[in-house]
Amino acid sequence: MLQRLKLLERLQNLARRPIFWIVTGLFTILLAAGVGSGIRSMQAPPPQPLDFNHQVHVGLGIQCLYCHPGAWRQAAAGLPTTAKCWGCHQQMANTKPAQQVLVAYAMAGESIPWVPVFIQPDFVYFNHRPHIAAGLNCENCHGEISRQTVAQPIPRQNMGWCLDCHRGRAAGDEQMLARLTDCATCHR
Amino acid sequence: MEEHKTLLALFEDLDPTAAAIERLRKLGIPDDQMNVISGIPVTEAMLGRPRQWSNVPRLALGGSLGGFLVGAFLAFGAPLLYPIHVGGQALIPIPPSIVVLFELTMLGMLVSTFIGVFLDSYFPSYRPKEYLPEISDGKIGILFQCPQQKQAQIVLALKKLGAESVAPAEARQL
Amino acid sequence: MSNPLEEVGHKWGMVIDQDLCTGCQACVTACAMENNIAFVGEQDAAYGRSLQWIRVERFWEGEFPEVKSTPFQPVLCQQCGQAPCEPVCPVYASVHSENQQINIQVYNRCVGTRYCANNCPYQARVFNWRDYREPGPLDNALNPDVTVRRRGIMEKCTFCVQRIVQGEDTARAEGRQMADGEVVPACAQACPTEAIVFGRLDDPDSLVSRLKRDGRAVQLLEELGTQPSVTYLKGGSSYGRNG
Amino acid sequence: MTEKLSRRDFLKLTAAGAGATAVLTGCGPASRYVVRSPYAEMPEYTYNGQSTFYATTCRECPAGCGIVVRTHQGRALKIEGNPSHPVNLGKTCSRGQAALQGLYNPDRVEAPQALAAGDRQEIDWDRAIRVVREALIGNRPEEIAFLLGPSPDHLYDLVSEIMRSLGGPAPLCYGTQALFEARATLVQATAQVLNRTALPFCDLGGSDVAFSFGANFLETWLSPLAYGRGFARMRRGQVGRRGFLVQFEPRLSQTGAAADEWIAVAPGTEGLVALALGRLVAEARGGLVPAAYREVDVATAAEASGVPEGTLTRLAGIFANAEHPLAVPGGAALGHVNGLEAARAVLTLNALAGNLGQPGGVFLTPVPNVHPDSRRGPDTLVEINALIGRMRSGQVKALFVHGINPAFELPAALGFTAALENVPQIISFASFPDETALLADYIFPDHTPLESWGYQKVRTGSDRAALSGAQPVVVPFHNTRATVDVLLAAIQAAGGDLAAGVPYSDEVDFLQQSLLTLVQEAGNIAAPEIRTFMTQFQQYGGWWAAEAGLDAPSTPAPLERPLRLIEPEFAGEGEFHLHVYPSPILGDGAGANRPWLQETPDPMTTVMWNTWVEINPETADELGLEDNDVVRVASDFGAIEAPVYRYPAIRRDTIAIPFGQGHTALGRYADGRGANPVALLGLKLTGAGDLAFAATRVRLEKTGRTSILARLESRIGVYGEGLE
Amino acid sequence: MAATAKPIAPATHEEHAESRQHLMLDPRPRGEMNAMVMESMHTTSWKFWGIAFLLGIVVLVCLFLAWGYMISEGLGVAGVNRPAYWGIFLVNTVFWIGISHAGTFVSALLRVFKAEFRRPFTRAAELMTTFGLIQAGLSIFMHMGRVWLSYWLAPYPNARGLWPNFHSPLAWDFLAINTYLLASTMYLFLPLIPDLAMARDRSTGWRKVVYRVLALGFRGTEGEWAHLRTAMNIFAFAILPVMFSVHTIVAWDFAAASRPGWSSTIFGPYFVVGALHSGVAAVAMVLVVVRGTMKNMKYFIRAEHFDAIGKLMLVISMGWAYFFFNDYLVQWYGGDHWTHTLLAWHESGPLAWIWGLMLVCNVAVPWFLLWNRKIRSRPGWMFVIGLLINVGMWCERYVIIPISLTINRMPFTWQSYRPGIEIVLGIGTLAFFILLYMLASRLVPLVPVWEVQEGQMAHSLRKFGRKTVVSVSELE
Repeated sequence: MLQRLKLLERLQNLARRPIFWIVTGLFTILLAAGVGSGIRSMQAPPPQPLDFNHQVHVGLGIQCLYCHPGAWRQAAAGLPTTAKCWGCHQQMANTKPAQQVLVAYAMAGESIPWVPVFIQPDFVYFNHRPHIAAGLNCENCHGEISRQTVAQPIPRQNMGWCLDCHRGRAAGDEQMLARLTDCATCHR
Repeated sequence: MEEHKTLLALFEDLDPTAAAIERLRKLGIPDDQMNVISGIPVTEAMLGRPRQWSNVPRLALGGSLGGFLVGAFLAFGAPLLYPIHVGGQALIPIPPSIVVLFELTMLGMLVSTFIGVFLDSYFPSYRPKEYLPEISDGKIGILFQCPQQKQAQIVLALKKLGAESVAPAEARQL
Repeated sequence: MSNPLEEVGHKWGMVIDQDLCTGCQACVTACAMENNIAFVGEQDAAYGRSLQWIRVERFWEGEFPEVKSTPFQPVLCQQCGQAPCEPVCPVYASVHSENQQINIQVYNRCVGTRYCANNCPYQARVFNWRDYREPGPLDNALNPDVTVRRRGIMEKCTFCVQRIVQGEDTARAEGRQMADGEVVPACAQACPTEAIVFGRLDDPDSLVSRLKRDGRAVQLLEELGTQPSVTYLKGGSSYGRNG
Repeated sequence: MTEKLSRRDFLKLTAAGAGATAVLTGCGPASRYVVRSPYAEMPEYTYNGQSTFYATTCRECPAGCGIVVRTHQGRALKIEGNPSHPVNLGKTCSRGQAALQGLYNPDRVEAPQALAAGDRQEIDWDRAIRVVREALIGNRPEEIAFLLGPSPDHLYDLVSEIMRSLGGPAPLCYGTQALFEARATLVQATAQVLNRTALPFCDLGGSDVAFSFGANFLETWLSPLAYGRGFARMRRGQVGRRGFLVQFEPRLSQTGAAADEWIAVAPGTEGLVALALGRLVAEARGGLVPAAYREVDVATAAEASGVPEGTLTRLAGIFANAEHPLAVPGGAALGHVNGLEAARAVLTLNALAGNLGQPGGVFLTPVPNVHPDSRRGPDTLVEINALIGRMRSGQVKALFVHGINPAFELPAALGFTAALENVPQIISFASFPDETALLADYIFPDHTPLESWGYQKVRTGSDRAALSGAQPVVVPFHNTRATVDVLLAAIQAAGGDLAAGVPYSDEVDFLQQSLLTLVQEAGNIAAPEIRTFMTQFQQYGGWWAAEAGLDAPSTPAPLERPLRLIEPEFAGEGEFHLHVYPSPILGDGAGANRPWLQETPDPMTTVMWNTWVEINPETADELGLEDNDVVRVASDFGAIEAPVYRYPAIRRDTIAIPFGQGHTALGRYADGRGANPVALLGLKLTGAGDLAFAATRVRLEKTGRTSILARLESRIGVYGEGLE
Repeated sequence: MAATAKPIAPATHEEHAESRQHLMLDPRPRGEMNAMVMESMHTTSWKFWGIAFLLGIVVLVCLFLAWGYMISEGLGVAGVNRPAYWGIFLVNTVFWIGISHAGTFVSALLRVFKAEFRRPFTRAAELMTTFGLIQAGLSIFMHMGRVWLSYWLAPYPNARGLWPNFHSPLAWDFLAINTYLLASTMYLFLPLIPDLAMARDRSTGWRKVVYRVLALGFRGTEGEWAHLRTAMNIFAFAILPVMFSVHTIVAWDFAAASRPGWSSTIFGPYFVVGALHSGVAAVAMVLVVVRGTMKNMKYFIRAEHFDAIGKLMLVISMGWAYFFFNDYLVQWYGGDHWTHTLLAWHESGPLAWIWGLMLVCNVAVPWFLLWNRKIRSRPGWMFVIGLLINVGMWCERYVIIPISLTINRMPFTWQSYRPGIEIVLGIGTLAFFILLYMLASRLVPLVPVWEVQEGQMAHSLRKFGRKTVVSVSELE
């Protein structure tokens, strides 16, 4: 009985031993790592079939709209077809590994299975056209892609992120605010 | 400074307890060095003790004010953060706001009352304390500090008044 | 000249001429095809769980042989100006669009309390009682402009808001005003007798505005003060050669 | 550079994506690693995320409406009406809308199949073409039979040409849809009264009073969308005069419900009522009663039809006083042994009204000048019966079936299924595993209409000559092949005279050659040569004459011939007339495998997913029948079981059953659902040799079981159940 | 005056024998009462564990497995349809909230009004409040189509920038029920602290640890008592309006809707009285079970208590009948076509028997039986009557929710409601309630000993001429 009575004290004793803290600490670290990697996987750039170097291409003076021409007139910006890539690359020596991958796709006449980086949930109907029409630059939403190699997602690009910008642009204009914060603008 | 010792006197009934307190006071133990421990809520008036000060009502008032403010934020502030119109009703309709204000005021009041008990009574505290399990069996204890030299005299006086036991109080694990 | 790019806010409305409605259900099927409405199967359909956003009502009058069905009445969400469904949603899933002056249901926000459906006097809302998934390859025909709803979500007629938004965007992109009849929902588009007319009520010259001023115009459950955007043209179906 | 989702990804994105993502709404999109494959090379007319619209023809019924199909990244998404098409002017019906569920039906025949040792095995198309070639040249021409659907399309024209070239019998075209429309009977009556073998067109839109004798023109009859448009125009009225429609039929149809008055005539007496009305109209007009009506006795007609004389007189007054009166014959009124005479009586009523070729009257639709030697109307049951006889006696060695499902559609009493056993080689071109296809030795699946080329002649419904064009809106979804291509490939493989007589390289070539005659005609397409013509033909969704115009009938004085009606006769014994009508939603039953058609409520009963027996509530009370009681309906020819629907608007001596369900095949949505009323039909014929489908008598028996009908309407709210 | 109230006179004295029927006049030493209560908690037969095990299985299967199945399949497995969008889940929600009203009512209202008979069973009633609210909360979550998103009801800053819609009565409900659940749990805990300390002083082993933790170090010093007393007073007064608001808001869920039969201004008080009706009846049932199955409880719970509860039940039944008639009359007199159809549907529709059963159980049974003191004093009778009243009140909610929902302003959509998995889940919640209560009865002193002792101290007998009467003094 007496021994049982000391349960609390034994717990207290246990708490004084280093092994307890080591085990607890390890467990916490593991848990946090799990959560962290889960969140990271949401925000990290996905692996792409080939490491497309945005920086180089932009540096060569190629406009965003050359490869993503949908942005200025429709909802989806679009990804370039293999034929478009090959249009330029067939005129050069493709020595880098990424270029080799492109060559393989182009020779096989297959499409490159890109993994989209900036994606929204399926119930969000994003349309590029009005954003470009409103004078936004690609960098406003996509970040400094021109300094990145493989495109990187922007963390926490969520509804509040969209709304902040919408509200800012509609500041003082009641009608515009109504349109830009209307649920049906993005959800249908 | 004199040496002080903490004693716990146990009584069966209310009347001897009251008398004992009176006696202690006469023996020079001030009220603030005494405490009564009992198994039922014995009011201070029964024993002729000074009235206990409680912060609980104040905390309750403060809590209800806090709750009211939170309610006011939810009712009047939140709709302005993202104005969404529904059913042709005003953005901030008064009658529903009253409901929100009421509920949050009451929530604030009750939660702060509860917390007030914890704060005022220093709950929870699991440190060893001077206590005897007989108290929850209906005995009334007087916990007091007395100067070393008066100890024998006081014990004798209390025993005379009907104390079941007067012993140095030992802090023990409850 | 006002800049059409800055022009916002339309009040969309519909007029349904019951004298022209033949009850053919084309609107029902067209709506289902446009809006990714799932079919529920016989058992659930028998139990009041079918998901049609528009239904054609008919009752009976008289006894045989003088019996006649009452004029067919397509009932869809009336897109109330003061919608009873809106304020009761605890999470703002059923809200009023300031922009289109319609009532929209934000599927992804819906938590499924079904209060809105209870409070809808027109019973125009339907609920996804199960995951009514369309087996492949039927899902190839799903409209990418409309969210596919899963179980536990309330849905209802949206006046084909995806078409409205797209139409507005197109007009804005082309720097012009929208023409009357440029945007029609699937039901009005299919209706063989053009009993369903859709357009802007804020434009007094639109067909729908002119029809709304007709002497036969009534609104469902007008007495509730819900200010529906759907108007019915009644009457003219008795003998009335000069109805 | 289009993002083209693979089909699997599309599944992920839509069905699962919307779901799974919603769970993690706060955390970000769950479809993180969706792969998007852009095109390797961008196809023509395809833009990122933008829809492409293709004009084609709806093939869900023979009307030939023009449709525009919205496609998106290679998938067909939505069917919309073709606004410039003269038949439907941009409108669609339920069946047209649901055609996508045929294209993407999960139960299609995905590849050619051969029956081997009772087992179905996939084969390749080379073998299929060899089989067709053998069937065409390995048999004597008279041993080959083609059984086609009722649509006047390019396949019919090609097969006609092939059989002519071979020297075999002309293909038969038939279908229950045409049967229930009483097409053959109507065509013959038109030939007799209006002097042309064609379907009449009744200009409802121009009339102010229309009497419809059994014609359910708002549901399935001939061209529902064209007639629906006419109905709307009539209702809107010319100058503030709202048109007035009276429907004569024993069971209130959807058309009757939309009409202003419904007259519940006894089955088989519609013609009698038309005659009586004719006489009364003539009398009301004053002057001499024309010879046609001299022998008509109004009192007898009133007695036989159950319509009071007073009602007849009143209606005759309305008809006589109308500016543009119109009488429409069709449907069950013509499905009696006196159906041909009834049709003549109704058409004569128009002659009496003097509206032939007048606005609001009866017209004949000019036919576009494409293969003008093809037959004009569907064949009759007599010809089908002859075919079955030949099959039974082993004279048919190879039977080709396309566009019709005879094992389901033909009355069981004909014995088609049994006769099939004596046919050594049955080749079905069905896209779906229907009843006939499952009995066939080979299934060489055709594309579904939305994947197909073609044209279809507009028989009636348009205001001008029109040829509706069809083109594929998506690439074929399965390993199917156009029947025309299969036949042409087989013929080329056969070579010889046959190949010389049918000189087409493939389907498109056949179409182009067929359309050559139209290039010079004044129409919507102005093109100097066939290639441009073809492009515009695809663009417009067909060819139609530049000017609106219909032919006025040249009548050899129909009023001068006395009209007589034989007594209606009925097949079999029983206390009820059986009124079978095609389901307005499922049509000839081919729609039963479209889940959304199954779930679209029947317009009158709001029942979904099942077959029901409509019975007058008073009669039901006498028999002790409640809603949902399963009854056994038996005729001398067969029996089916179905739940009761107490239908307030049907004669007490009649029960009605919709046709369209009762499949024993055709995939998961149709199989085993409801009952097929053609099992009940007797084999009485109309004067035109077609089946008198409304002339069967049946008996009812309670089975004691109940089966709940899925109906949209509330039995409490509509019929007050539980509230009395 | 004695800290341990002593018998006023020897028990053999005839005049006082009658008065010793009252718990307050039949005092026993505190130590003895403590021992009795402790014994009642610790005496557990195999039957108890058997039943608890069975209930555990029922809870596992009928509540958690069935709910999991429903979540994965969707609400289609339940009987809800159009137009009966709300079904037994909300019937159960209202029912359990009603049950939960008993605890607060008995404990707080009777404390405020110093109704002395409350003393031995306040704790039993308060436990019902908390456990009943848990069932109500579970039921309302079951009802939701996407329960996994129910946190969106809570007002907190989030990435979407959205707050709950406080126009919605359901949002009020969320606030009110949470407030009430928190408040009633705190109100259960505060008076429990001294009893936990008592239990701590008398137990060993793991129980000692549990009680030590729960008792928070309470000794019973003057300060501790003073804070506790103050807090309990505040709670007793403040929790009453919360209680009223909770059920009124539940009533507003219906009354605020624009539906025939629902849109009634009297629904608030009508629902509150209905809640008390079922709640007090449930208290009676629980007390019968506690008294019958737990050791030493016959001393604490006596015929006088059932008598008092019976009187309460009778009065509340009359109140319920008054409100029902009021609602009915007004609907009948001034209602439109739809309301009249609805009344006809209630009274003569296929489920009219439920409507009839409601009236019999809620009105006829209490009125015909509870006027009789003998019946009131018999636990068996009280159990049956309490059960019937609860059945009746459940029927009332069933009539108001699914049956009324059949009738709306669009007759084309009227459909009857046929329960599905709701029944199983309802059984699950009932079993969960009983299981929680059973487990709590082994851990929580069901009788607030210090309150009983306090009452016994305050009671005395006084002679008025030849008659001896009970007098109560105010200790505070």
